[in-house]
Amino acid sequence: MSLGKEELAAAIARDIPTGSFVNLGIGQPTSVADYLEDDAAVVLHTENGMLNMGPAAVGDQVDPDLTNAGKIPVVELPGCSYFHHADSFAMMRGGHLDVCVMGAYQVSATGDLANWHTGAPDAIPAVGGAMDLATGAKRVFVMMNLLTKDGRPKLVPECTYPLTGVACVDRVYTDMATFDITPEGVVVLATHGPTFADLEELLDVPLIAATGH
Amino acid sequence: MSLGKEELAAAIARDIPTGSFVNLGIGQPTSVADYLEDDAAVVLHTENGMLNMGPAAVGDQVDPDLTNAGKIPVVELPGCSYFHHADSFAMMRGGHLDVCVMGAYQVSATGDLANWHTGAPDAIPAVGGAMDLATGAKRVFVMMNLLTKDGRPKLVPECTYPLTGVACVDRVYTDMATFDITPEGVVVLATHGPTFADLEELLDVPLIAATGH
Amino acid sequence: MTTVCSATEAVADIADGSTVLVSGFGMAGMPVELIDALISQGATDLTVVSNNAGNGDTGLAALLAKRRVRKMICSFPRQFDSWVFDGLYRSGEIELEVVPQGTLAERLRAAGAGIPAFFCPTGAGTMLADGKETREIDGRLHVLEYALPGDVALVGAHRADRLGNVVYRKTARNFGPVMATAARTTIVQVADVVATGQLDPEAIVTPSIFVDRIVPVGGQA
Amino acid sequence: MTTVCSATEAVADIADGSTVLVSGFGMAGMPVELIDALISQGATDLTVVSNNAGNGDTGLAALLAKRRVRKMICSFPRQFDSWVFDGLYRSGEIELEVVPQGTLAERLRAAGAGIPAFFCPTGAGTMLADGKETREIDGRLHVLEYALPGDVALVGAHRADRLGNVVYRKTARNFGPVMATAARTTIVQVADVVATGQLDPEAIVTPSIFVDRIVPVGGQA
Repeated sequence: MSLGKEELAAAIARDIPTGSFVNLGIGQPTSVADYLEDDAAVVLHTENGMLNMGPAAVGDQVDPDLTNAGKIPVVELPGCSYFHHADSFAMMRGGHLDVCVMGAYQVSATGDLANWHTGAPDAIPAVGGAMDLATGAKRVFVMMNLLTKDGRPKLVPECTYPLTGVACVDRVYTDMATFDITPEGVVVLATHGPTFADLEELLDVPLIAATGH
Repeated sequence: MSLGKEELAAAIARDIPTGSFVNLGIGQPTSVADYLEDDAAVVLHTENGMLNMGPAAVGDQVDPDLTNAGKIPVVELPGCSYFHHADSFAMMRGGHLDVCVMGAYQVSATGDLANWHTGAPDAIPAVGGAMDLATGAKRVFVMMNLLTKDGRPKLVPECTYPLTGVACVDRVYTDMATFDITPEGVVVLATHGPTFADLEELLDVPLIAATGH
Repeated sequence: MTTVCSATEAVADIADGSTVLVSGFGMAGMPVELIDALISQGATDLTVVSNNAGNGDTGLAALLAKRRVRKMICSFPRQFDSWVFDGLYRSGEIELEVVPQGTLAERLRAAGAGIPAFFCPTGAGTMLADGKETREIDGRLHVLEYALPGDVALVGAHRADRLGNVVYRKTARNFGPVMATAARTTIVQVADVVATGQLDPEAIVTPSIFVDRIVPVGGQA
Repeated sequence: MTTVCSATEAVADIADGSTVLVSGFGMAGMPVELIDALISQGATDLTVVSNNAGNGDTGLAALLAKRRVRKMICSFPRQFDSWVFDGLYRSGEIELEVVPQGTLAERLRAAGAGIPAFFCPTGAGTMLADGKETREIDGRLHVLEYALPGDVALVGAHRADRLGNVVYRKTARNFGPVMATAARTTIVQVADVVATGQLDPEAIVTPSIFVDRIVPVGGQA
């Protein structure tokens, strides 16, 4: 059985080492926070200038001066800190974040990431902090469905969409399988439903079985 | 009559515009602070990370965590602020200081400054913040005797000592005269004792009389 | 020297053709009253630098709607409520320069810090580096990015003292502190102004040296 | 993740040949207890980056006196009480790289911020730019300066919470915050450690993300 979005978020949360500093991208990746155990002591960074960000604000907690990068009101956790945008992105670009989790249109076999622009002539380009995250975090995790709605693979030999970053993705979590992008190639870490052979059939990318599979 | 050190400090203080942000170099320039009127609202910057620095600390006021750039204990003034070294020198390099006052070994006719290194083979080079100040302040005032102890001019056609900055000095206050370094040449703004002709005799630099002299 | 004045007085000398830095991330830290005053003042042919390109119909979006902005420099123009910008862009009535968010912040900081250009890994190998100088340093490709100074910064902050020291509130801090350093004239709107000495010297975020005009606008303090 | 430990534990893994960033301006902000622990630990062949080259016979001067430092990178080695460094330098027992103070701070910040190199006006046309790449930008000569990362930073600060957030005291802040960002391992000595949540989130200067080890040493808090 392929993984649902919530199961995927939980799987990612389990793989984040205790005490990590983590940035969760806008949209689906935000849900990973719901599955982080308190004793994992993970500290969430939001690029609009905060560490130790808490969950979404509810009711009276809503404060227009306190939002996440998706502009959703959030709350503080004890030990939080605020800083300006240049300091926030220095943190990112300087390699201080342990993990970031982002969505993607496409990931290439060598870890190129495309997640900011469809390249459509009428699209308004809007990059936000995507390139900074892709370039700066020590480990870049992608969270996506393995196939587009019309059934085409999103793990591809080479991205056809405009790139967000070159050779920056470390791991790809999908509904059907989890992949590591390594210097040796794309390693299938776990499968959810399809067999290794199914995945080889589906994808136009050479796959390596994880040791022990 | 040539000006004494205190008179020179007072003359410089009078020329600093109301509300200026000012850095006073280590040594003699520090004494300019004693002649700044309260209503001039001048804010002193010290490059070790403070704005609105107060005078030297006395008695119980001494706090080893609060010093000026010469490592002399000082006190706070209301409205002071603290910041780290990168921010402090960003302030300087970014052109936010209105005036700095520094000593000099030599100033050239085109405003080159030499004030950090004698060039002697056994000297230990130590630049501190001198180059940053010379490069960054909107106006660089030099405070020095016009002649060395053995009678040689310190306002020279070209510096023979290693440079601190190129074409960075705006005005030179000396015991004998005050000079503006302008695109047209060295203008004698005021004389203290010697006549304009005496100065022309003394210096190997073409001089221009200030309008009205 | 910092003056405390009204929004109308504060923006009176902003010239046509100016580059205006506008703080805020979405509406948090957006200097709405200063933008309203700028709309009334009438300056046009502006280049606006801001993270987004306006939300809804107020603030920056209202300035855009009046067609006063020739060019937007921002990281993320397209949002669910950016219909004003979207319309102008699609009809070719506004120029757009998209800059990665961290590079935007760093170019502003560089302008304030006297650094004219720096090598930056972000965007290397992407279309946002097209036409830019690149260099491999320590085995990694970098893009040469230039400082982005403004003629004027409009900053939304929390509180100032009479001397012009400024503090912010929570994530509304965002671009304010760097923009305050990057403009020839910095105008800061605050909820309230307190006596000099009433702010903690260890917690001042924007020292008075960067602030030309303070505009108290009331509101949450 | 930040650990709270003793000075001895904190410096135990500093290797011979390391580049060690040492905060302080004169004695203000100097991490004396960490340096003492480093002396006891015995690491040698070090490159030390610090504004000065030691004062009197304690702290950094004591490390130098033990001949553990191969090279000093600093802005102002020569002071009235820098006799230890002076002697080593004159006898050719230590290398010296003199860097303008603001360039030193900016190179450290760049290392922490992922900027490998930047153009800087300071020092252009002087002997400190000899052999360096230069470029005229906007009509002004600039020097290309490179980031200055450390293996370890030893930082003297005021107070930390258990999570590792740090605040400083007055002008003892100086190089601490930038050095904390610039090293692979950052060790901060503080007068005391408070419970997480006891520091004002708006006034934290070094967030915990930059801090690996906190060493409470007592003293003025």
